Amino acid sequence: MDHLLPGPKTAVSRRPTGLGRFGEYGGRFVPESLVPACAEVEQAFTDAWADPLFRAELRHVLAIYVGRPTPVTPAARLSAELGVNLLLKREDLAHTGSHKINNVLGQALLARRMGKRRLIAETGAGQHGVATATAGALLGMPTTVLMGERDIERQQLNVFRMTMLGAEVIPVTSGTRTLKDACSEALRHWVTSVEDSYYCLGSAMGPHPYPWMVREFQRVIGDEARTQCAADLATGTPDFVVACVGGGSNAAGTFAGFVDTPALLVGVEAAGGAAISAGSPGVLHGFRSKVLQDEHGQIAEAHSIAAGLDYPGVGPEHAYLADLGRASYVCVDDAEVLAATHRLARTEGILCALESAHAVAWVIRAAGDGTIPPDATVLLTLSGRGDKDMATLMELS
Amino acid sequence: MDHLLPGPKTAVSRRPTGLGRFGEYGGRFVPESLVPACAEVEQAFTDAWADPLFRAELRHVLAIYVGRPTPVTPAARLSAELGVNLLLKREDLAHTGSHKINNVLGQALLARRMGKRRLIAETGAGQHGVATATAGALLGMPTTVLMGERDIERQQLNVFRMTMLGAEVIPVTSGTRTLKDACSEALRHWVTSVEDSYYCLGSAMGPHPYPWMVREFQRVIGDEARTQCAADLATGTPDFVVACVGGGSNAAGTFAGFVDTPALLVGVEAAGGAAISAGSPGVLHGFRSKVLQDEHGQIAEAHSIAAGLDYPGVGPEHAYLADLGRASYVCVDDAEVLAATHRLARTEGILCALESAHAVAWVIRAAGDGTIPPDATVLLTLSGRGDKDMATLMELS
Amino acid sequence: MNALETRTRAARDAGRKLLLPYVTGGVTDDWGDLLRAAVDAGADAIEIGFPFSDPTLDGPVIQQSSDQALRRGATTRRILDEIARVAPPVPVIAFSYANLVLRPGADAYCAALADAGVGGLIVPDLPVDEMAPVAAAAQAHALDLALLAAPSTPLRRCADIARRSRGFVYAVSLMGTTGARSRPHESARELVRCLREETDLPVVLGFGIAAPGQAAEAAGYADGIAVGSALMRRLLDGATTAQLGAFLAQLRAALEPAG
Amino acid sequence: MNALETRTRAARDAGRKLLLPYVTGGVTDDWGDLLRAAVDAGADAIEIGFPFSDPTLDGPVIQQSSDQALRRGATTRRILDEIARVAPPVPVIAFSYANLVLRPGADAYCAALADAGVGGLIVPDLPVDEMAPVAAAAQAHALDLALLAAPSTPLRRCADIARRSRGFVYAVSLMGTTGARSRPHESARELVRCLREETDLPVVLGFGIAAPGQAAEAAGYADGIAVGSALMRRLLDGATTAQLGAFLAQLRAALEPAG
Ligand SMILES: Cc1ncc(COP(=O)(O)O)c(C=O)c1O
Ligand SMILES: Cc1ncc(COP(=O)(O)O)c(C=O)c1O
Repeated sequence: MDHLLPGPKTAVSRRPTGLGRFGEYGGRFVPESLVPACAEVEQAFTDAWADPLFRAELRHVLAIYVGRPTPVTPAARLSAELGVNLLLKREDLAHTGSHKINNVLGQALLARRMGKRRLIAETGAGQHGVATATAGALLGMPTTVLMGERDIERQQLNVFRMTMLGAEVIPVTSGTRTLKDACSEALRHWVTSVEDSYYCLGSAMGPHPYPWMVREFQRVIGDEARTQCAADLATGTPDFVVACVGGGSNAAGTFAGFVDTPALLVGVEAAGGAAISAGSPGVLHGFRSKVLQDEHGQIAEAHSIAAGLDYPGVGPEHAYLADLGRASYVCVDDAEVLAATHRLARTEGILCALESAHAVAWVIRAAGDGTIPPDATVLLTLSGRGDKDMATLMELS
Repeated sequence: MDHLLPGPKTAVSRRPTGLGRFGEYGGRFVPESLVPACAEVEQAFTDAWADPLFRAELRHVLAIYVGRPTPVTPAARLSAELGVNLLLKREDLAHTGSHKINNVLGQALLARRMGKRRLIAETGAGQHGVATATAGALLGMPTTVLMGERDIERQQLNVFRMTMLGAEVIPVTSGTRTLKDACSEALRHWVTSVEDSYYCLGSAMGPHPYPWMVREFQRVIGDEARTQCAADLATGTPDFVVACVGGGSNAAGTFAGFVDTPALLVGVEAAGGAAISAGSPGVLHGFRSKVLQDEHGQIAEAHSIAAGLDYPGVGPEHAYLADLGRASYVCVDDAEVLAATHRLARTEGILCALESAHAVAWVIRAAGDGTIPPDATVLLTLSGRGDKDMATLMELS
Repeated sequence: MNALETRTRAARDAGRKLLLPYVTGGVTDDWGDLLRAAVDAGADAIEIGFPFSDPTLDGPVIQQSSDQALRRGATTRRILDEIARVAPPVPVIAFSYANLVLRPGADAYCAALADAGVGGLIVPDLPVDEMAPVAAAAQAHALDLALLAAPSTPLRRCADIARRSRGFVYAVSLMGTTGARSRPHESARELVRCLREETDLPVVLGFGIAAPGQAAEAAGYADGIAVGSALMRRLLDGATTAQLGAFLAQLRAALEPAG
Repeated sequence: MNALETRTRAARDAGRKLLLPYVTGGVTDDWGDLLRAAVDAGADAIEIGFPFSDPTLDGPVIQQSSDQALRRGATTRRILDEIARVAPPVPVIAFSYANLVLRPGADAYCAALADAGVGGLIVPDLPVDEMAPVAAAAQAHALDLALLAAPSTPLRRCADIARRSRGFVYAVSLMGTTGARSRPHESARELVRCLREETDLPVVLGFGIAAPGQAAEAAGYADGIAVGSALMRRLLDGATTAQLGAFLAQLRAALEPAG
């Protein structure tokens, strides 16, 4: 591993400055038509987030509907094998099977507060689409999900799930017909319906205020984990905090709870979608960050066994934390991920999402090569469960 | 509905008498070879259950691994439509996706305490097999799952899941090659390996002490729900307590928390597997209860869209509660179940298991025909999530 | 003392080792002929299996023969009619399952058995603790309810089983289901020894005896043998009644004291 | 004042309605010819689309023409070379996306544009708040960075956009992507009115103008029109350059004051 920088820097800004800037990243690179809509969301979120009633309502829904707090499970047998003390923050136990629901419910409640009547979402593998359809059903808000035609073919189960939840799934036929085109189409769709529709974005990315807002809605992961670690660990905080990074929401939410502790923060990208490790600054889908692109500025396709990490960009806060050295970003390849998925299943009885297995794979590697010293405590956010990936895993075995 | 008898009867015996009798049901109808093994389990469980350390250990694992307590979610929109106050006890949020894990972890910890080194389990659709494989992985105990050959073909996903968790799945080729044959084969398998193997039975059935023990391990559902209702409801307890009944474990565990309250207890069977509504007293798989059988005493095959209710018998305590009139047993057909599954998805954003949807279907019917009076409070145990049923649902739509 | 036990005790007292072949009732068209052939080959009594849909104790062979019999329409009534028709000159023991007994009611069931000339009853999933109602019915109809003891049975329980068994005690040779094994388990000898200390009933060893050598070895310490799967295996594989009779005759020969 | 704005103001002041056709750079082999045809048909300036892999603002037609151009190997360099080669006698406006500008760097990008003779720049995903670095680079290279205003833009913001836009102000006729619509939204007229109160720059109406009737109606309140999807739709459907020129000529005619 190249670099793992220690400790907190007081310089880390917790809230974006100016027009949603995390350092030189972030911003609001959207068509003028959408600028007022983004500003409206920003205003509404700023108000809501300062309103104890809103936060109490969200907390309540997360408790009685999602099942929060999710536990922190010591991975006893894998820890023994690795010689480290591995703790799993169990987002796989959240309703709908991943952390995505935390963000979606926050945004859906916000949308209702704003008087919006419909929800729009983009989705790749369908996880965020299912989560949004779920929130739409719960709150009685008609939901439209934009999804690439190729992804619809590959993810029929999730398409069916969204339909069962009452959502309308609209195929996106442009470009590569995958997630990045669905993101573009969601913005386009939003333009035409901005009056009564709320765009419920699925990760800590997009135009300001989304990266900030989504992180805030996901910080419940990190805040809970911090409290849980404080209660359970002799040291109070873990030595390492690890999460997988697609758009970056579960990692951002996790890191938010530990950014002011001495914990080393590690984000794990897919080797085929490593915007931080292999990308360069660029503007995509409304924000500036690191993206995979060619020398002309055309966006590259990402490739990962984990559909949720199959995105050529990354949330701006991660690009910022990487530049700052406050968090380290690493990547693992598909083979390591498969091995880690099997290993966690056999040692802990947990079938995790392939996305989450990226974090596990890195811990296995890093414990092996000494990057994680013996007996160090590692908090790992297990962002989701693996049910959605069983077909993929079956094909590969 | 024929009969819904009110209130608690002091006559309800909470612990089986004599050789595991619930009234005239229960008992231990096993080959002599297994009698000592059953007695050993009985002794070990009696000891363990009286041991605060064992109970604390189980409570701890349920909290940090399974994610207990599971929440009680008010089904706000469906309640409004039905004119009743419907509360869902969310076993679908438990690790592995159903209540099965509560029992399995209890038994696996017991097996370890007994010094057993291997686990055996029967499974039909694979839910209990997956749960047992999970516990086996967690505790490092090799696990063998007996499963009918026909079920293996129909439930490839769960077979794969068990394999990933490190379990060995042995096809059962006798009889109808389904769950009931897997149950027989599990008993046979246990006979040959009783020295170092523990038979982890999947529902509140089988020879004594299983029906009692499994109920005790599942009573966490009812106990939690009772506390949660006491905190949330003006009335303190719900008017109705409803659960689906296959072998009867989730219902038994739920009812255990309310048997001494005025709540009306309702168990919902599948029309094609209604051992209580359509069966007669008989002995199967080691216990006496109501079973589906012909006039010669040959056991009939059950048929339900919900694999977990596809069993021709029912736990003895339910036969007892039915005779006593303390609980009422009703049944719903596949069409009602499908409609209920879709309706819950659209109104609450919850894709529940087809088994659990039986309970929902009955509430919908009973609220419609006045069996559940307006504004009555109904606690319903949502025993599992519907991910496993998506393929079935897709085929049917 | 009922007819079965009179017979088993008499044979034992005469130094004759008991041979108890098992035949699944209704497994073939001419299964009645096999009863006669068994008698001719030297059977001292015959166990007739009443096929059950869920035969928990049985291994693959008896499962298969039971399935076959059920598919061929076997019922308690039809099997009993055939037994009555053949009326073998040795005692017939019904090998049943608890649900087949309890469905018509223990009394009605035992009455029907007795009517057809059956002299004994084995219910493998009815351990001594659960036997009371069936034992009473059997007694009322002069049927011997024989009990099983297993290698896992604790000493005190062996005594109870031995005391309450009628006709003989069935010693299960190993921890397992019915079915042929290469050789009886070490524990078989030990189990028979324990039972002997508790009772003077004949002790018959069963489960897994498949060949003359095993029969001869068992004859060294038990009062006789039951043989089921080895016979049914041959039957399912297409052996003729004559061939099956010859196989039983071999076992009979192996049971005679050497020299 | 740069060349583009000088030209647009002059036309407006002369009472001539501006016609700004849009062509995706590199969409066909002979797209350069279309520039000439456009001029012949009466275009006052030409927007050249620089195809981007993820054209967030564009509707299906421009998405398709962009895809086609990219598949044909279009790059900023090649498109600029063709522009320089054709050197149309009216100003050329680059219609780009932020990432295409920022990847080489705003200054390098603007320099290359200016070198090729481009006079203006539109970056639809670069709202006024994010424009500063690009605006500075454009200014340095004498390029007019034209800004868009939309029906959703609040009044105060309209003023800001109008003040900071160069060349003209692009009034987006409706809430939607590029692409032909049956008729411009009611809000278009209102938006143009607001912009006029804030600036004396020409106001060009775009998005969804597809037919002479719409052009005529727009000419009633705006200083000109941009037409893209309607042209590209015909091109993708196989229209010849001559046919496309004829279509533009129709629009030109429709823009002339009636009578
Ligand atoms: C289980 C799971 N983990 C992680 C991700 C990646 O998203 P993010 O980086 O926003 O957490 C996804 C996206 O679909 C996911 O489903
Ligand atoms: C989700 C779910 N609910 C209910 C059942 C029925 O079992 P029981 O009646 O023991 O709760 C099953 C069995 O597989 C199940 O998977």
